[in-house]
Amino acid sequence: MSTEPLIFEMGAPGRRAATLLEMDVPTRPLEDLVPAAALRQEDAPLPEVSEIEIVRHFTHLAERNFGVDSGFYPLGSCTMKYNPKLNEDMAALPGFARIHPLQDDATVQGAIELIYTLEQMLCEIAGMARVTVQPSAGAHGEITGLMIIKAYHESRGEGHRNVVLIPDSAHGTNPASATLADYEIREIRTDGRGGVDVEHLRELLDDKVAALMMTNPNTLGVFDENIVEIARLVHDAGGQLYYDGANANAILGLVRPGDTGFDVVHFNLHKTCSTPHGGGGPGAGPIGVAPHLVPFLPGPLPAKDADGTFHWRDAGPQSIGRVRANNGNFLVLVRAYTYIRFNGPDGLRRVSESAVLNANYLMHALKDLFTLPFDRTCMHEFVLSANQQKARGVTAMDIAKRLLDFGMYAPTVYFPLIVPEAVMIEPTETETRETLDRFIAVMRQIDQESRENPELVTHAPHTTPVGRLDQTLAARKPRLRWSPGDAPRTSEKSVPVGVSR
Amino acid sequence: MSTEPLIFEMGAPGRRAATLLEMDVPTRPLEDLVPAAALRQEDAPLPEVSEIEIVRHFTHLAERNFGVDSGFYPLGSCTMKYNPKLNEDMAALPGFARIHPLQDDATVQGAIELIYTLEQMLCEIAGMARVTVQPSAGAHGEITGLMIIKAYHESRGEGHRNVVLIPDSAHGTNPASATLADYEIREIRTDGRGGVDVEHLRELLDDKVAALMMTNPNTLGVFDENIVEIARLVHDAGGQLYYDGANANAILGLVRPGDTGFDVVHFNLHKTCSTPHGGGGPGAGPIGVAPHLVPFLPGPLPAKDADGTFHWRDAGPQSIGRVRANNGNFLVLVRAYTYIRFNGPDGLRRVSESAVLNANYLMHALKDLFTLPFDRTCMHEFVLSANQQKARGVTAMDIAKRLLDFGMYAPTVYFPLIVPEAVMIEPTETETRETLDRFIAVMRQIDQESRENPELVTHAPHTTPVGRLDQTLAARKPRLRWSPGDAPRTSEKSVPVGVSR
Amino acid sequence: MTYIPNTPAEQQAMLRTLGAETIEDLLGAIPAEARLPRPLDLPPAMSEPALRRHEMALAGKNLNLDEALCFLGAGSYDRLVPSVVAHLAKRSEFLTSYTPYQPEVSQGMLQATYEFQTMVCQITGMEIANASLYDGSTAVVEAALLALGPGGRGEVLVSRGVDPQYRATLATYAHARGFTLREIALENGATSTRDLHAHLGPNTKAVIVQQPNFFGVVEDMPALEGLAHTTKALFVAAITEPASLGVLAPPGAYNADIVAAEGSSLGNPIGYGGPALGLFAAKSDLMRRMPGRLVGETVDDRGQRGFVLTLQAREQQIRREKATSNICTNQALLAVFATVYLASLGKQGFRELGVQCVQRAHYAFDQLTAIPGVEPIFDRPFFDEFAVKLPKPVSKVNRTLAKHNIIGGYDLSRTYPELGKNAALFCVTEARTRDDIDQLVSALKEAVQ
Amino acid sequence: MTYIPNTPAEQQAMLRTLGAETIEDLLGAIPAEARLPRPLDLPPAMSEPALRRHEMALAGKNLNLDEALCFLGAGSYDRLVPSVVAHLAKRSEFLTSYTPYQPEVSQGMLQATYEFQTMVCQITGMEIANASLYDGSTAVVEAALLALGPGGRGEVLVSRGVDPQYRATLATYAHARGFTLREIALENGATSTRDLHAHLGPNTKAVIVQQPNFFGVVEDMPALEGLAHTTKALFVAAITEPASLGVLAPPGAYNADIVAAEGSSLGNPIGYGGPALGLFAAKSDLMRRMPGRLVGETVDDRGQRGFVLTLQAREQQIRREKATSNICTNQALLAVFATVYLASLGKQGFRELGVQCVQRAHYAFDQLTAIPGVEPIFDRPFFDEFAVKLPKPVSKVNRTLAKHNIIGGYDLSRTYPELGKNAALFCVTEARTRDDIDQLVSALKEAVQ
Ligand SMILES: Cc1ncc(COP(=O)(O)O)c(C=O)c1O
Ligand SMILES: Cc1ncc(COP(=O)(O)O)c(C=O)c1O
Repeated sequence: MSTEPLIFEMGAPGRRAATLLEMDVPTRPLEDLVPAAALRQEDAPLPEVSEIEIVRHFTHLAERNFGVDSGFYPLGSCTMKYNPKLNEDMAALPGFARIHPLQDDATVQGAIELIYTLEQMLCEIAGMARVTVQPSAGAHGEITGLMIIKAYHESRGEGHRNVVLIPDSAHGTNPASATLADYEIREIRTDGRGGVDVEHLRELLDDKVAALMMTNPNTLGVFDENIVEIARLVHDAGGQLYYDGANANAILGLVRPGDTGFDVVHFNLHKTCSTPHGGGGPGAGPIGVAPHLVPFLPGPLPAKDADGTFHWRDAGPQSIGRVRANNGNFLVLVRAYTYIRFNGPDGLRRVSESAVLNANYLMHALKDLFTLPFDRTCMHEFVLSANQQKARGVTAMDIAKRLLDFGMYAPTVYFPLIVPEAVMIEPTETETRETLDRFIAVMRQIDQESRENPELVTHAPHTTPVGRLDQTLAARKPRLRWSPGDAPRTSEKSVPVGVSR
Repeated sequence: MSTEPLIFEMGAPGRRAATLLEMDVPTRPLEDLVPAAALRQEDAPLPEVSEIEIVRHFTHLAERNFGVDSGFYPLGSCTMKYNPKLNEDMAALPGFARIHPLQDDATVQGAIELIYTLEQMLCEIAGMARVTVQPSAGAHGEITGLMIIKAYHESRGEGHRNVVLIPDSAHGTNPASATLADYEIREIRTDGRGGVDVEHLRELLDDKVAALMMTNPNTLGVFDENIVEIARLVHDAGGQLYYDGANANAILGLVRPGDTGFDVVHFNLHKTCSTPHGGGGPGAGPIGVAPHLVPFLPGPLPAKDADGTFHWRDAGPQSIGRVRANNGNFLVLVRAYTYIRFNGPDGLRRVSESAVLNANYLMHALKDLFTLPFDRTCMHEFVLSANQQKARGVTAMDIAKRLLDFGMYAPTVYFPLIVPEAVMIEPTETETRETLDRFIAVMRQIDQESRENPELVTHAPHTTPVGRLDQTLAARKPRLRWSPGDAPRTSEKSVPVGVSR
Repeated sequence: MTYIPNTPAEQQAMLRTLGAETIEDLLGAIPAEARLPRPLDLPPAMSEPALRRHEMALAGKNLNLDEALCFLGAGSYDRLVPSVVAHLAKRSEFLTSYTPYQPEVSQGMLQATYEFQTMVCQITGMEIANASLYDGSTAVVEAALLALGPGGRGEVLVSRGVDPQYRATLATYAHARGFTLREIALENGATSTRDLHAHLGPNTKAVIVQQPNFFGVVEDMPALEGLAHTTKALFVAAITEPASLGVLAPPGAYNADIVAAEGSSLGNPIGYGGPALGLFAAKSDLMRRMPGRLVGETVDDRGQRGFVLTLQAREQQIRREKATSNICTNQALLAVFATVYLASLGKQGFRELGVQCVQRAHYAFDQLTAIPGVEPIFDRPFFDEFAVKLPKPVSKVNRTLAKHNIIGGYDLSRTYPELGKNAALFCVTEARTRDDIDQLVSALKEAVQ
Repeated sequence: MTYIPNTPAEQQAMLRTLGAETIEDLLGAIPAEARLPRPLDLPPAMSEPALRRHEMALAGKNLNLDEALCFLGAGSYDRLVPSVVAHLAKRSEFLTSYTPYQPEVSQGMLQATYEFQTMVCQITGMEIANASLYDGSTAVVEAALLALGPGGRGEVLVSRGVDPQYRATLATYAHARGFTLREIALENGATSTRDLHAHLGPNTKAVIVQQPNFFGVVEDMPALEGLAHTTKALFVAAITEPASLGVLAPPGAYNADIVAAEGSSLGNPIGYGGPALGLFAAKSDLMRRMPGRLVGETVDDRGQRGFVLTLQAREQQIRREKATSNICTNQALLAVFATVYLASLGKQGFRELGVQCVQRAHYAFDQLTAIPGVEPIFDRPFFDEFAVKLPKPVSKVNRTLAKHNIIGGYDLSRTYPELGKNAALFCVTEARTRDDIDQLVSALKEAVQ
């Protein structure tokens, strides 16, 4: 496939696509309405292209992109499960997609009801007292939760608590969010079974500790057996327990974070509740809190009146305040609502059970050839180390690239940081056994190649529209936008591959 | 790209996707409701597949298909212009897509109004007295028109007229339709300028002749200069003149078939009015007739009452009767209506003018290397002969296949039948100059290849998901459906190409 | 207001390369007297947003099936369609492609069509099926034409239980093509074997019976088939409600020669009746006489499986006046919709579809006929439609129902005047819940008071 | 009711290969006391069609902008979106992909994002832009944080003309992060240069002004910028109505350091305010301190141009607690919508968009203020929103308008109590025709009687 030009390299002066309404009001010279100094001097140099050019361009771009609908997407930590088409149709209903966030409550009863019900359902799933759907994604939920924890401590005169404990296996957003909430971070070691090192935790706990942030199962796919004790320890030290819900796909209907002692939980609806990830977003990161933290939630919150009507109610005086404009990523919430109502309680439980089964099935079939740092059953995902392959000159990254040649996306690599040459695999419950078997076969073949023909792997991918990209050049001499006169970056190596196109 | 399995080769017993409503009415054993003998003994052996398998399968199939949105589609006679997305959105409105054809007129006023207005607009475009939108496609329009002509002759006691004249350049549906209407066919030769040989026409005209069917511009892309005389001759002989509107994209706002003497006109809305062709259909083939033929139109026809309401009115006693159930391909009509209203009178004229310009632009740039059987300006399309290339061992078909390697669809080849090694090119008005220039460059390159490296062309395509297909095997040992136990047809040559996938 | 990308300035430059000054210079072949000397008298161009508003207003004048409860069938069915269907079938690679004349870049459509042909065989129990025809009515016409053979003379018998619109269409073609069409009478709502027997003769080329018939009645197809096949006639099963095949014996099981059906309710929008989807399946010995396109499996020059349009020698583009049919553009995209839909239901779901229709319709039948003055007209087994006599003219009753946002039954008085003014045909598909039906019952009670 | 393909029987077989009998055997790591001993107390599963009906009913309870004439803006805009936008942006290859961590199979998203970054620069006149942030309000927060630098101490000045929701969000973060937030007063509806001057100091890290401001008023940005840059503070332009950039001077032209904007009205559904699209553009010297993802151009090992996520060392996945922001999931798909939308308008259309908004809003302003008792509040140039004083409380007036299916102006009384109970902010975008406006005028006349 040839490369696709930038849209700025297409078109011609005077071309255009969209038409606006015919001008039907009397007009006056712009300068009579707005001071000339405030007016734009030159039109924004947007492309001048026709509709057919736009359609073909973005169709070509789409063809150069791989989604869950294109094939297996075992990207650990990301829960790339099948995104139901029903969810899309519901989110596109004009009654949801075409309402203004500031309309009178009386004219958006259906929207508030949906949010209200979703909150209730999320409370039940997480075992929490109250949920807010305001946060836009997981990381936004994290900072919101930490701000709530901070407000809580302050309300108790413990504003001095300025430390957040984070396991070394944690996702990068956890420490980044803690910094953003003006906390210092103390990192906890992972123990020999892949869980929090309880001894180390004990050492780190003191009266500066505001909270411990953790996922469970954690990023190794391991359920922390000591969770109840950990919770006790943190609470005894006056800290709060924050649950990073990115891995909640493993626990639906099996474990409720609230029941195991967590005080704040965030959801990644775009992972657990199968709203599509859109090439990076949007998501939605509602958080649930235990009863003692409810007063600190951002507002407004939806309420149901005795007469069955719904309205937004302002948050109380202890609220941290809003964390964004309007009421959350509503159209993502619609998808999540649809997903939960479709599955029901038994369905959700089967989701997690099946996710666990699929992960163990893969892990079992691969652990003879790849190193398994913690040899125990996993939850919905697991981490392998490619250190044996590395010894043969084939890295985790090489394996990832080679997988692309087989029409699959790659697992997450080099994360979590504590596993060398980490290959983090999350098959999700929506994959067929045949797909898992094919993945196993391909992984075994790549291992074989790493012995017999390592170059095949280290030079992969071979069948993708572009080959490996020069990350160093991109970062050293950043080119972050097109400018007039820019010639495409190409290298001397540039020769047509195979038959011209 | 590997081949995609058949859906029957996927799945597993017990898998399924769609869910129906929960059963909420009391049920009785089926045998109590329907005699056992009338019941199905074994379930239809449809696939058992999950939703994700379906989604990926049809996504993969779509990736293996080329449409106008994928690139240039210069398929002569087919008018593969850009299909506006607005049309799709309008056709999907629940008020159009979700109405039942037998609803009371009072509850479908908008639908009848749309059809009524569309008929009026088509009358004006074609210069005819009345239109019916019942026919489902061009060929359906043809048979409908011929049945009307037959009824007309019969009404005048001229039922003996059993001959239809058809130029040798005509599309295959013309003679096929004439046979279907129980006519004999007499073929008229093409003259040295690509038009109807008027002398031959004179010879063939007699009192057996019911009609002359022709396109204008014809399939050579040539406007018949003698059209007025031809019309006079046919009418003088008591015949009727039928206009095959497949090429109407050349004449909008420039020429009206009715004004040049045609008695019946069909439209291919899926060509001229840019409704997408859907991989072969659906289309819509409304026909317009001159005043004397109105009584013979199929019914019902839409009418507007004095009070502004719309309703369906039965056809009169002379009507040929209906030619299909319900009222035509309504959702295609919605798209055509949208297209005409968007363009307006000036826009439509510009459509045809631009189609003519684009065609002449291409023809001009290619006629030095490819033989132009009739060297005169063309209308919206033109026909080249690849006889020079053929002499070098490269056929029209080879050229067509080679074009596919450049990310373009191929022109129509071997049609019209009267041009040896015909290559029939219709760029349409919606292509950019850049695209036309690229097509020219590629065609010139292929000519070059036919001199320097003919094998490259005769073995093309090289970059498509499959190579040239064995048509003989398909027809000799037809396999028209999958059956349990069928192994895919593959040949010994079958070896993975390049890197495995 | 244009989809023409090239600007006037670019067009001017293009003209110059042709040695022309204006586009008029290219139009010299058109005699002046043929030219339209004025602009077309059409409404002026509209911008996209203005047009969208205009059409939303037009569409808003129609009572749609998302707003109203539909109990109208009679050949078109309010069917539940899973969301996946349109998402996949409307992909632009399918939507904007032409007939797959270049198979190397059209494997998607070709394979989908091959799967469609297979599924049509699977649900009908027939050996082969084509890639689609315009609609059910013209599929029945094509069945008659195939049975009549080249020349097209002979007699076709059609049951009065066949959809009146289909019979009307047949009659139109019969007149033009010159074959004889005779109607077989009904007895108690089903095709009369006696009358069929009386009409059968050496000249009979086809016997066409609809299953379930227009009244929803389940015909005794084996008996009718047996009778028909006492002659050389082909036995044609017409089907307007393909959901019935989930539970009723498939035509293959009762030895039908041809199945001609309306398939649009398999996953396509009801769309005011069009575009529709003609299904055509047959015994394999009719293969080389089939109308319409056929996709077949083959191999490519690399040894891979692939699909092509095949047996084109039957078709107009090759055989011209000797073609088995004049069809060219067919209903390909609707076939893709149907394929995704049927895959989505699958083996279990397709059966369940049939079961739900039967059960819901019978519940409705029981509830409606329990209303005083509402009487069943026929005493026959039925699928998801049934005829009842109301105490008032159907048109009046329907007007009352409409006030409750209910689309009432089909008024049989125009097409079956022998049943009087008060005969209605109700349809209850899998889309109607118990609550929907109960709403109909109570509204009807009010309407007949 | 499941999206799990494997049947229980298959799962059983899979368990066997693991040497397990039930899935419970795999869950041994979970301590019994942590297990939920009962089923979740959630509504039972619903079939797809039942759920569709349920949600259509819910959606039907909302008055949507296809049914009503909207004169409400205040940060969210009823914008005309061409049909192409959703058709392309919703393609499943975009929709169902993750953050493009494997660029070789993600060139589509990466290139589209690169084009997005470029277009954001083109409309804002800035040098660089990122791949998106959550929304306009959090983009403003990120701008403040960038200006504050690591450690995050210092003072941020924000004009009272900035969207009240944005200011509230800023206040939340200011408290947690520990920086000082001060509000600059307004004079006659525009940011007071006097008050700004009074607040500026050595500790001022950022000055945030919205253009046009919350009242639609066109601020004198060069003057404010000049003042701000007398200190070391960064000058941040907040934008909630990006259509204004079609006619108003871009922030690059008045030397803004950072632009933080709400971009969802560029082609995305208004969707009750979410998902939204935070735009973030800056001067290039801020490149390595930018929050959010950045796509850059590079070459592949075959010498072809390609695109990658770059400068990731700023981000949480690499830098963890030292990252410039905690953002991970962003609003990528909305950026694709915006890119297609802006391409579709193009150079001419984008200007025309701005022109139409200005002209329509001024027509409405003239008509409304001609109604006795309806008075302009400020005497300032405005873009497509303007504040007027009504003779009655806004909430009352809006209730009357609602009866005419008109969504009235924003009630300023809660967020700007200093304006009294009768102050309304009307918005008139390019989507409102003269007839729409005339309808508002006549309904308003009735309402204020
Ligand atoms: C374990 C973990 N925590 C937190 C996050 C952050 O969530 P989001 O991307 O929604 O901000 C992620 C996302 O990748 C994650 O995997
Ligand atoms: C010249 C001509 N006439 C008639 C037809 C038949 O039209 P349709 O395919 O709509 O039946 C075509 C279609 O290809 C055509 O090109």
